[in-house]
Amino acid sequence: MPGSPSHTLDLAAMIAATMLPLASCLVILIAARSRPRLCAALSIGSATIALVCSIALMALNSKMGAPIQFTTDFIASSGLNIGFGFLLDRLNLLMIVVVSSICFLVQVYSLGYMAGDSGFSRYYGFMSLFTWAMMSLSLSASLLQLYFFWELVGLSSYLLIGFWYEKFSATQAGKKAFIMTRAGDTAFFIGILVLFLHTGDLSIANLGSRAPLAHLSPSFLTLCALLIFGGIVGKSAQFPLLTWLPDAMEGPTPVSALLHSATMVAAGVYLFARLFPFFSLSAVAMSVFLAIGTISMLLASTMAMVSRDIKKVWAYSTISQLGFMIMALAAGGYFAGIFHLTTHAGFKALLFLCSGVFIHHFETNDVYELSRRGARRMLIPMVSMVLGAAALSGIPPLSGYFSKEAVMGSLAGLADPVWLAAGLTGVFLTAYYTFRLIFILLFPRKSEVSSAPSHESAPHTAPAMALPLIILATVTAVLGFFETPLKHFLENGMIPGIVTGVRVGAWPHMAALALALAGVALAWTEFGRKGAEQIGFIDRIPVLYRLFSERWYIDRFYALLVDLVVDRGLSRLCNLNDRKVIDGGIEGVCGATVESGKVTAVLQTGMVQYRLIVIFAVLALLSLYYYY
Amino acid sequence: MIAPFSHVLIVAGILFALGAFCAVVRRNLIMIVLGIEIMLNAASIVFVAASLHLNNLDGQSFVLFILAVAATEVSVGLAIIVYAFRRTGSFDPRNFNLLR
Amino acid sequence: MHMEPASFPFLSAILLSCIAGMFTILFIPEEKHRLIKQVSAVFSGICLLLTLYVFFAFNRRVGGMQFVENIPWIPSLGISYFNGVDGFSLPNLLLTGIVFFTGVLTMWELENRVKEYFALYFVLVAGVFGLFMSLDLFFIFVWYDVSLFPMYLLIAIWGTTRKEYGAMKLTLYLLAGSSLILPAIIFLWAKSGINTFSFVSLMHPGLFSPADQKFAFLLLFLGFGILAAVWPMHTWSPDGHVAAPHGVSMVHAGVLMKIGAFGVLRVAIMLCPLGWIYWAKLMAVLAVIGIIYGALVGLRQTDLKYVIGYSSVSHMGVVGLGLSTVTVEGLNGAVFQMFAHGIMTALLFSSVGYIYDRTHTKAIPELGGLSRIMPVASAFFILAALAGIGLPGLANFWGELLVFLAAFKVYPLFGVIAVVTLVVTALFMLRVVQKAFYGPQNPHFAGLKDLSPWLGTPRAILAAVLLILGLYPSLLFNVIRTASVPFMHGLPR
Amino acid sequence: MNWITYAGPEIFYLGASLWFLLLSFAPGQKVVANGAHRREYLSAMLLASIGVLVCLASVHAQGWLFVRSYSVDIFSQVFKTLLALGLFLIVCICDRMDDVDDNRHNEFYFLLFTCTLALMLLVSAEHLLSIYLCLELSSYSLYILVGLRKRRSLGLEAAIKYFLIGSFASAAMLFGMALLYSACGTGYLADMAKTLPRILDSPAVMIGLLFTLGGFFFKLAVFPFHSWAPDTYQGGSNQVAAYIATASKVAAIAIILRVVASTAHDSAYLARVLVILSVVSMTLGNLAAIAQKDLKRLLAFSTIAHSGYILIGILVLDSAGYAATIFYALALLAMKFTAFMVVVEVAPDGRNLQIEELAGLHKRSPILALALLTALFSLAGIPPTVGFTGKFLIFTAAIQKGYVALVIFAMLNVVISLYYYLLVIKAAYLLEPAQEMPPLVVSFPKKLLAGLSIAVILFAGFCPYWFIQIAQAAAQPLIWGR
Amino acid sequence: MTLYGIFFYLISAVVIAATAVAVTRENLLHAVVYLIISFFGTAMLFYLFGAPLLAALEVIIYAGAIMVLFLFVVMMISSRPSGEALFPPRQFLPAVFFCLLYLLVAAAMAVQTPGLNAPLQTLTASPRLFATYVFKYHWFSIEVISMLLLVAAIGALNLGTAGRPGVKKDVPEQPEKPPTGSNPGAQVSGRTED
Repeated sequence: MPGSPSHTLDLAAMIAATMLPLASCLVILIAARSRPRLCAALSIGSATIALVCSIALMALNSKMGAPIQFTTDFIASSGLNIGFGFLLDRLNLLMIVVVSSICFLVQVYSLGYMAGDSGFSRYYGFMSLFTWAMMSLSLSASLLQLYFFWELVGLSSYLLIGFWYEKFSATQAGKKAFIMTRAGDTAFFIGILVLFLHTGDLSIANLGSRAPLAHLSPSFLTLCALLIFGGIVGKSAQFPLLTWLPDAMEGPTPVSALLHSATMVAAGVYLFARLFPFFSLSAVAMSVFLAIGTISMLLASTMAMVSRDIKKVWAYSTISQLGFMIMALAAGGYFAGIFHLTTHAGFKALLFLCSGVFIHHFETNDVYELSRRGARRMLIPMVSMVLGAAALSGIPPLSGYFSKEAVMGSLAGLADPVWLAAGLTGVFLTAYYTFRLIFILLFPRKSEVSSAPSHESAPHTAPAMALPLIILATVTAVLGFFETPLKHFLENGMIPGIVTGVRVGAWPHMAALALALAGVALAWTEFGRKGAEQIGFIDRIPVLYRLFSERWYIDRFYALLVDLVVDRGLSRLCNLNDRKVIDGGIEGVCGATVESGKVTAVLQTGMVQYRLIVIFAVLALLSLYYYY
Repeated sequence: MIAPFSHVLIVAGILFALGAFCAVVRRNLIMIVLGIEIMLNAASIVFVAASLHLNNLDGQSFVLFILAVAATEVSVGLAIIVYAFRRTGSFDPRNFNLLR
Repeated sequence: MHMEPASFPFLSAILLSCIAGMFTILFIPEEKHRLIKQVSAVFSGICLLLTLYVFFAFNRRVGGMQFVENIPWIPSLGISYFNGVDGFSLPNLLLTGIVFFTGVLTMWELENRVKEYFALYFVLVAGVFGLFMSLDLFFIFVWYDVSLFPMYLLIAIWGTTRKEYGAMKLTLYLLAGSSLILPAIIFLWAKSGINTFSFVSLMHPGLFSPADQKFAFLLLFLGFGILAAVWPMHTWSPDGHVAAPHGVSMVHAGVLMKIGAFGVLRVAIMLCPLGWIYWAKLMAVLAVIGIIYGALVGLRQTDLKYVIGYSSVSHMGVVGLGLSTVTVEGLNGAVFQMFAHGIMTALLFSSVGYIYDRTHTKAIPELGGLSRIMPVASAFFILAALAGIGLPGLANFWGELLVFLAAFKVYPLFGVIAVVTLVVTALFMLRVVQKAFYGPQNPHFAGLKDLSPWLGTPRAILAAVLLILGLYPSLLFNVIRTASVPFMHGLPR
Repeated sequence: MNWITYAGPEIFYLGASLWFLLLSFAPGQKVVANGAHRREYLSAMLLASIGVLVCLASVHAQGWLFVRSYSVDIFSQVFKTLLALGLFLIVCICDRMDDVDDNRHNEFYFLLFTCTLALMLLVSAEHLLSIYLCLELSSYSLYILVGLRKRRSLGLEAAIKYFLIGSFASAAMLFGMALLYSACGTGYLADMAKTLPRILDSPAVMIGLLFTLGGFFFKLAVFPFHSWAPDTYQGGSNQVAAYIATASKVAAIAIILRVVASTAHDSAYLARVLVILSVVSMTLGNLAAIAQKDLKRLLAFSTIAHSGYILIGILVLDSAGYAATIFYALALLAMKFTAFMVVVEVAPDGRNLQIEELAGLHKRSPILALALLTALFSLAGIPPTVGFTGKFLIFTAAIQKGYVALVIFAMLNVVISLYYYLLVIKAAYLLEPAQEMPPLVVSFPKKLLAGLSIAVILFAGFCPYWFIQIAQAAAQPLIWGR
Repeated sequence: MTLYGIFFYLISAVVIAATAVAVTRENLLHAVVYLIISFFGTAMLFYLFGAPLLAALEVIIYAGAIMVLFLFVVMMISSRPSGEALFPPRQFLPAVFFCLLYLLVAAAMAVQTPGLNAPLQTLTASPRLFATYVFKYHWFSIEVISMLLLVAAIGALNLGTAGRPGVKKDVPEQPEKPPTGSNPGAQVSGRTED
């Protein structure tokens, strides 16, 4: 473990960044439940220290070469040592900066949003628990430690989704989220165990370098990759396990902004990037990942087109953007995936926070209702909402455009053109549903305007909520131009030999931009224009409309699966077996002995001479037995 | 030479079986005690024959005491049975089943 | 097998303080409830301190048997009062000490027949302590049955739903188990040739022929398996849990089921290794069925204690799976899981007990919104439920990690089934938490008050142990390792 | 005159019984409340306690009397002490005997002392004739004791059944002895021990031995001969039932051990027969006891079950088995006496106690409830008690000889037996009486006796070292005689 | 086949016939008389087997005292025949079956046992010789038999009568019928004392 002076400083910074949120969480939950102000201070203080440390780390190690690692043996039980500790390299640095900044901003924002809520201190307790788990996850050195915090992140999302536990739908959503991510985690856990049994060592640094894994059989590698990808599917709500994210919107909006858009769901993509060298060893696995990424991207965007709830639209769009990132990474675009992750974290958090302001003020999620109530009159959130939407759909000057270009570039590099086509349709749909929402908000239909007088002064947004919006808006605007320095920063940290996306002609970028604008235009014709009656082209086809609003019947399938197979099927069977077969059998045996007891008892009360017969008979039989 | 000892055993065996038969079959308490008397008698025949066969007097002394035991058995047995008859008015063993 | 005689007979001191506690309680007049409770708290505290001292004074480097006491008891049969502690029995001893102390504190609000309750409670725990520390097969059996007969009275007199049925069923099951163990122990004693019951000398490899080992192992596994709630013989434990008062069901689920698993480990596995290797497959199959079965049936239960009962069956299945893998990790994981499950179930039962005392109902549909009314009590339950799911950061995760690791090495299919069951366990645990603690507030529970600090301490201790072991498991692994590595090393292949 | 020193106990008990005979002739004693009983009771207590001392004094007597038909050795002396102790304990619970006619107390004590004398003679008898006669003397005195009950209809019916089955069995035994005598040529057990090994497996010897053992099995209440026990326990008065359950059981064990040890060294046939009888009587006793409502009848069936366990100890046919059986005899004495003491105390007017009537015992008198609990757990064989150690020793002896299946079967019977013992304990500790029962007034000596018996059961169970030594010493003469 | 042999078979035939007839008599009186004949036959057998004193005692005690007592009791009770089947089938069939089984075994045993089929010589044990033997070797048994006769006398005395006159009435009769229903304490009044 390198002990040079600069490293001890890094180590100290990393420990501070991770352990302080844990300390504040424990203090808040155990001791300071009754004093909300102190809890908020503690939590935000630890978040700022985490942000400062990560920025300091970024500054100190911006030119670092090999990754720095500090590990101790955690359980040395006979020949199997699972090391725990910190790993620092370029990917981590970027990740902790993104995570800590978004955490800090959301916690400041929640001061305004959650003001006056009865569980205020509990909220900040869970927030610092999440910060600790996410920071440690990004810095963990071994796969098992990553899994350890992976689950803790799942726990904090369960607690935060079900924050208003008096609402049945909130607890139901929390439970659904936990179970689904848990299903993914079991695949991840099995992958880790299988990997550990065959390679004997779980440290991420070794997995990153290609040398030791070359000797393993390709089929085993694919199996491991697929299993670990199960975890990513669970956490980042990809194709089979995506329905929990829209329901997770039951939680408070800052939680949706922080967890379910920027950081937690991005953990899956971070893991993909982390094990990118390992995954790229098996081409089969990469193609499977590509397929799943594409399907979830397309599905989610179709669902977003019909949804009326503002938060649900952004949730669907998160799933589709994550699909984009997975597609980019699966296509070999290591930098493209990571860059899109960072930009997406920025503008998606912005979008959520803006909608948070609207919901906080107008107490409703429905887009049409919001627009009728005159949401557009709130200046800052509306402007930043438009800015974020533009970035999301990839309008040039904003960061979204650059990251989407990088993704399209990596897709183009693939031999099979179908992925690029899917990507482009995705871009078109993204632009369409984003601006559908914007136009609904901007141009409320007079006819259904509520009786509230329109001349009322523009509702005032609290400064605590406005400040993060402004910061995030500037970041989304500016981040696009940092593409090349970021590319250098990430790429030369990589181990040479990983193909980083071959340079391809400019036409895919042009096509993407054209499609984005076409999407905006279609949204304008259907929603923006004066006479448009704000009904999407999908709504006109009832079959499709129901298909998309029912989330392609995935939810119904899962409900059916749990209810029929598990609840009504297996467990009723086992319960019956328990009561009837096992208990029945043993009760039967005991009943039989008691009954035979009654019979023998009656036998004993016979007449005297029967007893004499018995004596004589037994003596005769026993003497006969002699000859036997 | 009187007879092989095994013949005596067979005779005594028959007597013993008859005694047991009488004790078990007859529906009368007195006949049960009578049956037991017959069994004791059969045993004493075997004892006397064995004492002759083995040429030692233990067998005969056994019979002397069997007579005494038979006497006690009859006296105690009949005392109980007579008293039972005076209380319940019957010798039939069937109606002595109060104890469940 | 390295033996270290004890300077001061600590182990007998633990036993003595239990028995002395019982006698002092017997001589206190019945109506002084408070005094009886204080005396029992003091004595159980002494026991806890002694076990803690033994735990921390255990020499991790040397390992083997420590704190050994050996007094010949019946020389003609080779029976001796032979106590000692090694890596396997030490965690269980500590577990008993903790559960004992917290069990006494949980029953602080008992009102009817307090004297008899605590006297019988002390006898029960003395039996359990005796079993964990004795190295003589005869005394293992004697202490096993000593802990059996107070169980009937404790459940039958102070129990809740269907108490007589539950008590009778439990006692007969456990005695049926002992009726398989005693012949096996005597069989081993007879077959060993050396006229001794002492476990250490019987452990000499090559003493028993493979056929004897197979036969003895089967008997011992079935006998102790009944107590460890191995699959087909598990139906007594949920009924027993539901019927027992929560102080007793803490000891019952927390410790008594560990006696079964510990018995299998100590007597069956260490004395008949060839039998173990031969029957390992059967053990694994039963264990996995137990895991799946416990979780699935737990889904259907509407009574809070039944849910915990069936989750215990599922967790003991994990322990069984660990033991059946014939690997070092398996043993380490199993013993750790025994400890972790013991603490978790004790916490679950103590919080259910508190809720039952206040709301007088255990049916989940009737409960609701308790988190609002008694946040601290429900927080403890939720923490224990999360530990039950095997969430990292809490003790159960490490036990299950090692067991699944070993299971994957030996029986990959069973390993997959066991890991998938974690999802089902999560489903029914969270369903309980959601119905009972979250959701709309039940109107007529409004006036109930939360945990007082004094009643909170036992649950806080248990929660703290769960957290400490969750964050720093090698505290226990270093101890277990000192026994499992030499044993597996010496295993004849 | 060496026989005076050897036959000390016998002479003492002869004198004691004659003393009670004289008392019964005492003219014209009016019935004074229970004043008259006081005098008999006190003299009985005095004589019984001196008897125990005399037996203890003569424990180390050694030698042959009456021309080799009466052997006095450690085996017989240990059993004499046990019998004397049994008698003393029974007399202790005879203080408020309302169940025997007021003017018959003297006859009661006379018969009691005579029966004890007979059993002591039986234990030392070495000749078939003396065994037969001592057995008859003890049986007849018991028939009459059972008959002496104020509730005539019960006492009479029990006496009839006991008498008929008893005399039938003794007739069969006599026939068996005749066959045995004719086949072996001698009446003395010692000589038989020498001649038998040669001719052991001829049919006459085996069937003769079987019929002879039949008589003793009647005394022990083993399977075919057990049917008298339930009715006699229920019919006879509580004290007589207690005496039959303890003293006559112990003597039966002694005489079977002596006969089996000297005649059937390792005859496979006899071992198989004993296995069959023990299995059937265990199962029959335990099953029938489940459905019992009357407490004494339940204890009768549990005695039949215990005779099954004792047979396991005997069928092992070697010194370990005999020592275990002797220890079991001691255990049986202690356990059965405590159980019957509780029956006597809870039903002072001597009525037959139903199990329901035990309700609320833990409130009415905790010490009695605890005594009942300890006795029943010891009968069931739960470890810290002497019952378990007895069973454990028997099972070790049996498994050493390879009877593993039999031991597992016996243990399953223990499970069944725990079921009905728990029903009784449930009645005592759980059930609340229908109407409020008056609290039991238990005199201090009785409480002391209950506490002492609990202490003995637990102490002998937990550290049985000395008692096992005694049992092993007592088993030596059986082997040495061969 | 000597004279004694013929004599032996003749007498044993008589004894067996007399006992068989005694067992099957309906009227008790006839049964007892036939039994007395069979005991006389046994006495003759004893004499044949060289035990003259025993033969005499047999006649005096068995045929004399015991059978006379039976006669006396039967005459006193003079119970009219109960009209039921002499041999109730439920008892008759198993009894016959097991008696025959037993006979089969006894016969096989008598034949197979090596030492038993030696012929018996004619010897007689004079009463003097017999008496000295008994009192020398078995005087312990005499003590015991005397105690037994004493106990029998007292037993007959106590059981036979309801006790000495002037004793107060017995405790009201409480035959312990199992308490019906749930009230354990209720006393069910049984038959009144006759």
